[in-house]
Amino acid sequence: MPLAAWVILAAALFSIGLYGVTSRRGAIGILLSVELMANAVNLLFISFGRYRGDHLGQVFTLFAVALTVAEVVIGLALVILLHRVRRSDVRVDEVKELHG
Amino acid sequence: MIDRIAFGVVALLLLLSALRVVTSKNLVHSVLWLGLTLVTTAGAYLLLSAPFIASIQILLYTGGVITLMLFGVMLTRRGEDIAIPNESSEGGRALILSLATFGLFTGAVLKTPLPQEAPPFTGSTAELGREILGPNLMAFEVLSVLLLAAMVGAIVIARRRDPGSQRPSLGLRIEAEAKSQEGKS
Amino acid sequence: MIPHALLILVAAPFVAALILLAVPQRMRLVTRLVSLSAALISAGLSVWVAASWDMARGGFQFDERYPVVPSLGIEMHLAANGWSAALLVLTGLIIVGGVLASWTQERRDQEFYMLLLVLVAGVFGVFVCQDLFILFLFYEIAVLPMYILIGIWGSQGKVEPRGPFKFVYEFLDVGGREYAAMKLTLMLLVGSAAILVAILALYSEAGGTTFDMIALARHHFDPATQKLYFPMVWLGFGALAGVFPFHTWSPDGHAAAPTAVSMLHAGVLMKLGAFGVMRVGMVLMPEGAIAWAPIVGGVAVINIVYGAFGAMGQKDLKYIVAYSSVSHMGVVMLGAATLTVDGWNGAIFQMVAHGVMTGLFFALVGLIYGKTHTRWVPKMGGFGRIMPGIASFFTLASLSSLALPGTAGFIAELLVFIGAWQSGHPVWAVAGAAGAFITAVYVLRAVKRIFWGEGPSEEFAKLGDAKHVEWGALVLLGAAILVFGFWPAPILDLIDATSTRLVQALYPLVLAVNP
Amino acid sequence: MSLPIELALVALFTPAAMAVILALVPPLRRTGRPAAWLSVLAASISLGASVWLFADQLGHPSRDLLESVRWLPHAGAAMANVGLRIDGISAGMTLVVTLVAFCVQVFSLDYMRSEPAADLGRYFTYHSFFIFSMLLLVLAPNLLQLFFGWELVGLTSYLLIGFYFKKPSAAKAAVKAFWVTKLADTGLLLALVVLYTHTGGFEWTSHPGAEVATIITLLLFVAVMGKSAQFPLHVWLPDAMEGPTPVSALLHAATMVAAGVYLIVRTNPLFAQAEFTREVMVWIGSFTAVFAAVIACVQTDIKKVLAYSTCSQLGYMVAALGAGSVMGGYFHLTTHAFFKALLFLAAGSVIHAVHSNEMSDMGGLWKRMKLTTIVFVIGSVSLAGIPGLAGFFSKDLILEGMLESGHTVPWLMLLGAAFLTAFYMGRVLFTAFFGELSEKAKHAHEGGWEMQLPLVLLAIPALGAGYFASRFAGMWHLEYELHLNLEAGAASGLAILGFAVAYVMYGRGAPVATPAILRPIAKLAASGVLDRFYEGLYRVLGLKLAGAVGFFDRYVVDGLMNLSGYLALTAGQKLRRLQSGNVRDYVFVVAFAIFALSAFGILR
Repeated sequence: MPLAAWVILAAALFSIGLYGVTSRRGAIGILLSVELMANAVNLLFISFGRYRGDHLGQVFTLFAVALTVAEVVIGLALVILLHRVRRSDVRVDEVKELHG
Repeated sequence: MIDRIAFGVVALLLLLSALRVVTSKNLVHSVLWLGLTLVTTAGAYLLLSAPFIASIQILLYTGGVITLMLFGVMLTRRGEDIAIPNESSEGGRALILSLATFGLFTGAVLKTPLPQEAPPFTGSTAELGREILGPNLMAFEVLSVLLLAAMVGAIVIARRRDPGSQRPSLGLRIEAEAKSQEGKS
Repeated sequence: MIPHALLILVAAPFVAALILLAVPQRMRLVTRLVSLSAALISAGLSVWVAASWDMARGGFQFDERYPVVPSLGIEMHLAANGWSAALLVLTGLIIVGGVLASWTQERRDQEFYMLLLVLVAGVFGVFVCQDLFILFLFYEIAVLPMYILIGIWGSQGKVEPRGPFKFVYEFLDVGGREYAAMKLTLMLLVGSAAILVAILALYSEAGGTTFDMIALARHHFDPATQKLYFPMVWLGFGALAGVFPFHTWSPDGHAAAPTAVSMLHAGVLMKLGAFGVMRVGMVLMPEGAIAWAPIVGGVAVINIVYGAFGAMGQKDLKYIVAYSSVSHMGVVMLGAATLTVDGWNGAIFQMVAHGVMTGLFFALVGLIYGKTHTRWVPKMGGFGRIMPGIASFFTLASLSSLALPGTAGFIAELLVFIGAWQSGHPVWAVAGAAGAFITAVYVLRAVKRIFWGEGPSEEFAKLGDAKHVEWGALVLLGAAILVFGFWPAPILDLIDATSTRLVQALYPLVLAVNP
Repeated sequence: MSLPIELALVALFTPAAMAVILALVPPLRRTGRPAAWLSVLAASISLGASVWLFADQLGHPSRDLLESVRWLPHAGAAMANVGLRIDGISAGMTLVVTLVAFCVQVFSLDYMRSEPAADLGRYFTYHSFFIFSMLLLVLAPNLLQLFFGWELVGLTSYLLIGFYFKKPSAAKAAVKAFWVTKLADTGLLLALVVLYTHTGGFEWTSHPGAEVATIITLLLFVAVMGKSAQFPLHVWLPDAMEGPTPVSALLHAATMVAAGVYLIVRTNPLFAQAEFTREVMVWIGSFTAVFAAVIACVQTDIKKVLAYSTCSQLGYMVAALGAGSVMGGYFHLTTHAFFKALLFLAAGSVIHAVHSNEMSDMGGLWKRMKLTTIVFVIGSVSLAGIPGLAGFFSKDLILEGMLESGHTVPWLMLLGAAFLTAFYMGRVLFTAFFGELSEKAKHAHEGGWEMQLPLVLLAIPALGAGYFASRFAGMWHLEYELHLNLEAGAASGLAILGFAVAYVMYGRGAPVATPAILRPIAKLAASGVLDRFYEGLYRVLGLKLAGAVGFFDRYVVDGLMNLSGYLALTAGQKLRRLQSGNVRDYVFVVAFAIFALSAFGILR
């Protein structure tokens, strides 16, 4: 089983996530896509770690997973807050307070 | 041979579910498809001889994150309807960008000499545990602080009132501010 | 021997500014007395430094060193050469005059005095600091308070949109005090950026161990490097000296600024620029200076003649004086560009002479404006009748401006023109002399319009002459013009001792380039 | 310090001290007459010292004293000194200056009586300062100090012409005088620069080489043309008559305008090296002498006549110096100082009596003002060069010098001027002092003793100074001999002829009409071609150009500066659109940046 296969799979997953991030309008949709991308990276860590033959990749992945969870928590909190402010679907292209 | 078939199945499932995550019209569906993606990834971890991470993946992600997401989705909707729109737009530029990225990465991978076969794996979960709490203890502890901070932050942002005071919470104050801005404009 | 004389000299205005923080706002007299005593301490020490500077020993005296960042070779190295001593005296005179001239400043007077003192501390610092890095720091301390001083206490003007860039004038609020303050600050800061680059380049070229100018002067920089960085220093500092075409901040700035600020700015701050060009540019990069001297001198001549014509074309009294400053700073730069002893003596002496003269001018303009609430010359006339004292001092300043013997301006211009002829550029001398004549035309015209002839018109008929404290600044500066004009030796000897030494170091190089 | 130096210091600094005291103590100055008397006191002390100095010098004719201190440093040594130089030339001039100044101050005591006290104090302050400045010039040991005094007398001239500063015409005249002389003084300034550059000093005894000497002397001569009112820079002098008449007598007839001639006398060692410059001087001097004399013939204002006459006589002196007759030039300077001051003061006395400058308002004054008429006649006759009086000796010396140096045409021109001089003086005499008593002159009477004393004092040298010519000459190592030959006779004859013509035309109480042949000139003079030329120059080259520069600076140079600001601001306006606030745009940019950076990293 060549390593390249795993890496390409991860790249595909990452690209799909990228597509989602750039095309979704809803905040939660973007959050989901970000999860996909993070997942792709985790997959890469594990793959490389496996082909290195040690635990390092897994250790990293563990930390990364924990971080992702934190990120999701904050992200969702923000979404809920925005929802309260706007009382509607949280569409990120309507949030423009920071425009120049 | 058997691992190649397993890889094929996992890859196929993974891509399919991921595509559905970003294309599904219904947000709830998207979340559920993401759940499938995450589970499939756990399968991939198993194939890569990382059972512990695979179990973490299922426990944390599939159990925690997906649940959270569903809560989030539900909390931000009033409607009785389970069909929550998850719109996309400007798909064109997104598609081009992601395809270009994919092409770039693939090209890079193919150009790089990577090992054809995995070396025999000798590790165990016990060793992983020692690794985490041994050389990487510092990072582990920092991470725990981070998680604590995230938890506190989430509560501060989302709750309604500071305990023991009549002052509205930060989130509510932002909300009020935004409303007054709207009133002005 | 007064210990730490230079440090006290520089720090006194600064400390006074801090003390003012603690003085209650309503105690106006205390505010003024604190400011005045700081000014007097500094001025007194300046005179002491100039008087006890050892002519026979020459070089740098009153050496004081306070390490700041030893690892980078930055230390606060204070020392005075003859130039510094002369310019310290000038600064002392102007700040005392400036404090007296703003005695009647009512609005937010405490902040005003604080900024004025901070500014003057920076000026003193530049003149005595021998460390490039700290010098730059002082330079900025001197320049930046101007922004606030003009922005808050300045006066408004309006410029009618015309000319090829009319749309620009319609877009910008040209002539307002914010505009003037902004323009001044931006132009000077662009200059500072160039200076900083050059300073850092010199620092690293010399091995990156010291910013000390005395040490750097011993290092021989590569001629190509000098030619590259000299124009940066020239234009960088030159922007403050009003070098054409970077002089346009000066008329607007001076016109918008309140009296004391104009006095300090035209009287002392513009000298910082010329002093910087000579002290940092020409002394540290002699070969660069030699290569660029024809251009520096040519631009200076443009300054002289162009500034004089510019002044002639103005009707606003402050603009007339401001353009005359541009013209006179041209004389300073011309003297510097001659790279001769007499030219340099003249340049530094012109700094002193012009400083005192223009300080007096702005004090008078402030007085006239304070009484008439107009600076529009065609509206005036016959003021000699109602304010004979002001008329006399104005005439005195005018005479110094047109370089009449007996005033400080004459000696400076004579020396500069001699230097110009010696350096092999007779055209410079002729153009400079022509500039002096044009100056005679416009200042006497102004005197005639303001003080002579029929009038004053009814609205001004009841105005009076200057009163009590107001005389202080006038008498001080007027006396200085005459004393320096009739007996320049005390100041000129100081200047000469330093110029001679520096030009001697320069002379072999000049010969090598231009035998 | 020797006695002459001390005397010179007293002569120099007594008026200076008085000027400083009067300037610095306004209450004293504003008392008026006390201040005036103090000033006269200072002037008399100065005069006494000068007389003593001169007498002392007569005892040691060839003495040349120099005392100086360092003034400007150069490379640790002296660049220029200030001090006193006492020899025959400066001692004589000192006496002339202090004597005339003293007379004029005394005269002013009465003449200016009706001025307000404060203005009177100011007037005498200027006068005291003038004596100091003029002596600074006269006693100068080098060209730099001479320039110093030169400019200071120019300043006092400006202040005194503008004494009635409330009068627009006076203000204008003062400023004009200053501008014209200052323009000319630029030449002197540059001469100083050249002299120093080539000789390392400001000494007029140096030998910089013929070429440089020519440049220096030409530059000096430009200054002389300004100060001594030579064509075409004479335009300020007639206007300068706006000042009080005693001022005209002192500054614009006797002493200050003669400073230019004095300068040439002093710097003669330099001029001796410059053939070309002297040639220029001869021609300009002669031309001015004739030109101004012609204009003097058509003036109706008595002061204007005298002013143009001064111009004309200065032309004599300049021409003489150009022809190498230093003695002639200098001697004429001295005698002219006496009789022209006398004439002006007498004219002042008349003006004081009839309250008008116009000759048509005078007439028959002989019947009311005997003394004034007598001294005016003495002055006129002396000026015209009638044998026996001071003017004859000096003028004769000049004409002789012209012939000796072979300048025949200029000699003829000067002869013509001599005729004209006698004619216009005769014209003044016959119309103003003889004939019918005019309306305004009916109540005329002599002034007080303050006015009469100076007239008498000045009449004496105007009569007899010529007999001291040989003593004068001896003091500065020159020979003087009176040659009574045909050429001298020609000049005297022409002068007598001039008076005769004037008598024929005006002697019988005819009005001050202009002679028919001079009408076109009168017209030309009235239209002021030269004045208009200068004014046009000033308006076009000065004001228009200044306006253009002002516009250029405000809207083009500054316009470019503002344009840069404008571009920065508008660029900011454009660029801020990029910060759209749309999160998805940001996301896209971030994603694209990731892609671009990866591409850069991978494909590099």
